[in-house]
Amino acid sequence: MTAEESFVVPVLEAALLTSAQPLTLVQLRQLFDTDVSLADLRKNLSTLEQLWHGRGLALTQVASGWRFQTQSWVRPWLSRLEREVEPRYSRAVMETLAIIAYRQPVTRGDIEEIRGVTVSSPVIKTLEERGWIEQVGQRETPGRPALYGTTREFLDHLGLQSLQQLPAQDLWEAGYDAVTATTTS
Amino acid sequence: MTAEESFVVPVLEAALLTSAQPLTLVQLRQLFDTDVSLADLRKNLSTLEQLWHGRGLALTQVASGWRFQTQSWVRPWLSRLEREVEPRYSRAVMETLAIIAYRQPVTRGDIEEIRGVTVSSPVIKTLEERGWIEQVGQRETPGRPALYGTTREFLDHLGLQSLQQLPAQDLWEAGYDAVTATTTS
Amino acid sequence: MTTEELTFDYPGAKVKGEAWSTWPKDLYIPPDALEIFLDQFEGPLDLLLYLIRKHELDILDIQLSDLTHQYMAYVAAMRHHQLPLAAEYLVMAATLIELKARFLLPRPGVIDADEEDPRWRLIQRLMEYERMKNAAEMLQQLPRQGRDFWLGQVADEVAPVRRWPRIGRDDVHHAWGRLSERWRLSRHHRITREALSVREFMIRILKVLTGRSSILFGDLLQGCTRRDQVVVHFMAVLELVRESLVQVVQVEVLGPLHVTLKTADANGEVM
Repeated sequence: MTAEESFVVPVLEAALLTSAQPLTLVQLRQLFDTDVSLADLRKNLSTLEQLWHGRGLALTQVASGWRFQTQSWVRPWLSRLEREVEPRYSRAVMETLAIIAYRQPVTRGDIEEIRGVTVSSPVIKTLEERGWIEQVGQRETPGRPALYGTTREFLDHLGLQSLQQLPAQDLWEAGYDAVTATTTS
Repeated sequence: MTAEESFVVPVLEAALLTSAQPLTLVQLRQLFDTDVSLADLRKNLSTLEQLWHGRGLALTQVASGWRFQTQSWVRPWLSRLEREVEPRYSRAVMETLAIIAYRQPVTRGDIEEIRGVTVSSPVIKTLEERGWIEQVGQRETPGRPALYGTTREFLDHLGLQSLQQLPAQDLWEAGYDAVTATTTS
Repeated sequence: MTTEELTFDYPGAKVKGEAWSTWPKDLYIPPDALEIFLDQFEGPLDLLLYLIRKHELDILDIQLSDLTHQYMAYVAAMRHHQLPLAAEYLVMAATLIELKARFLLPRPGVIDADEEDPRWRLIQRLMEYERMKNAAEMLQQLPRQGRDFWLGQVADEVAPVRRWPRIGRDDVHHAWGRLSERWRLSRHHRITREALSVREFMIRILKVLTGRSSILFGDLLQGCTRRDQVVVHFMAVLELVRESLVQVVQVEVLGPLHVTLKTADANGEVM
C-alpha cells in the first residue's frame, strides 16, 4: 500500500469519527490488511489533519492515541444545543428507582424479580451517584445481599417531606402479592 | 443569517458529528442565535451533504432526524476494529419483530396466531428493552390486550426514515393476490 | 421460486459430534437427532412448511393426507421417545386430523359453492407465516447500526457542566404504574411452552384427584387461559383413560364430564 491510495484517508477518517475512544497507531494499522508502515500511516494522518484545517473538529493526538475533538471556536454554538436537550433517565433507571421507593428495603434480586430482567450495575450506580438511593443493610439470607432504600436527598429533590407523600400505589397491590408469593414459596 | 455565512456549515458539521442522537431541524436551528429560516438550514445541510460526497461517512436523514453514518463501502475496513458487538437475535425474536413491523398494531395473541406458537415474555421484553417496539394502545376486546408497534429508534437503527422504506412492499398487503404473486413468481 | 430459495437452512445442529446439516429424505430419524431436529423449528407451522417445501409441493395444493401422515409420524416419534413436545404441536396434530376427517366424511348433496374449503384456513396461516418468516430474514439482512454501519460520534472533549436529569414525583409514580401494568399483562404468559408436556399434566391431574373422588372436567380447566393449555389437559385426560388410571363419566347426554380416579376395590377388581 502506498500513502497515495485514495481509500486510506477516508477509511481513517471514518474509523476515527465513529470511535468513542482515541485510536492508537496499532489499532489504525489493523484497519488495513495489507502491510502498512507506520510511516505511511503517519503521512496519511497528517493529510487528514490538514483536510480538517479551519473546521469545527480537529484531528488531535492525545495520550492514548488519535481522536477528533471540537475546536474552541464552535463550542459557544454547540453548548446552545446542549442546553436544549434535557437529559433523561432511562426506563430501567426510573423503574428501579420506583421499586426502591415503593418497596424499600429491597435487594437487587427483588428488583430483578419485579422487573423481570437483570438489573445492570450501571443502573444502581447511577442512582447511588446521584445520591438518591443507598445501602441500608443486608438481608440475612445466603449471600447476604445488600438492601437498598431511598435517601433524604431523593425526597428533597421531589419536594417531599416523607415517603408517605408519594402518590398512592394501590394499583400494584394485587400483582405484587403474587410476586412475593412466588418468590417466598 | 444568510445561507452563505461561512461558519454555518462547520458548526452544523461539528454538532452532527458530536451528537449522540440524530438532530431534528428544530434542534439544529437552536444552534444559531439569529433567526434562521428552515429553508436556509436545508440549503446548508445540502451543502454539507455534498461536501461529504465520496467519503466514508454520509449525512443521512433517519426517522428522528439528521446524523452522520458510515457508508457501506468502508464496512470491510471498519469491521476490523474491535467494538462492542451487536448481538445476534434468535429466530423467535426476529420473527416477532417482523410481525410487529409489518402488521402493526398487533397484540401478543395476533403474533401467536401467525407464528403458531406461544410468544414468550422474554421475547417481547428483549424487543422492548432494545427500544425497538412499544405499547401503542390496547385493543378494545375482552382483556384489553396491549397493542404493539415499532418505534422511531427501530427505524433509526436500520438507518431508515419511515416504515415505507422497509423491504418487500408486498408484505404489507395481507391480500391473497399479493401472496400468490410472490409464491408463484 | 427456485429450489435454492426454498432450501431451509438450520445451521449448527450436531449429533454425537457430527454436523447434521442435511435431513434424511425418508422419515426415519435417529432418536437423538429427533429432538435437535424439532428444536430447529419455530413451531408446528414451521415444521409443516418444511415438510411441504422439502417435497417441493405447492402450498396451495397440499395433499392433506400425505402431510398429515408425515406430520403425525414426527409427533408420534417424539412421543414414542418420550421427548418433551410443545403443546402447539399437538394442537396442530388435532387440527390436521380434524381436517382430514372432514374430507373423508361423505357430504350430502351437491357441494355448496359458497362452502369454504376446510384447508383454506390452514393454507392461509401457512402463507402468512411464511411471509413473516421471510420478512424476518430480510430484516436480519438489512444494514444495521453497530453491525454494518456506525455513527459519527466524536466524544466532546469539553465536558460541560454535568447536567442531571430532573424528575418529579409523578415520574416515579408513572414508572411504578408502568411496572404494575406490565406485571399484570405478563402474568398470564409466564407459562412457557416447554412447561406444557402431556405427561406433566397427567401427573398434575392425578395429584388433583388424590384425596377426592371426582372432579368436573370443567373445574380441571380452571385457570387455563389459552387454547393449548385446554388441549393439553384434554389429551392428558385421554392418556390417563388409556392407561386405565382415571375414568370419565357422563351421566346424561351433553351433561358435565366427571373425571374419577380408578381404584381397585377389595377384590382387586377395578371399579
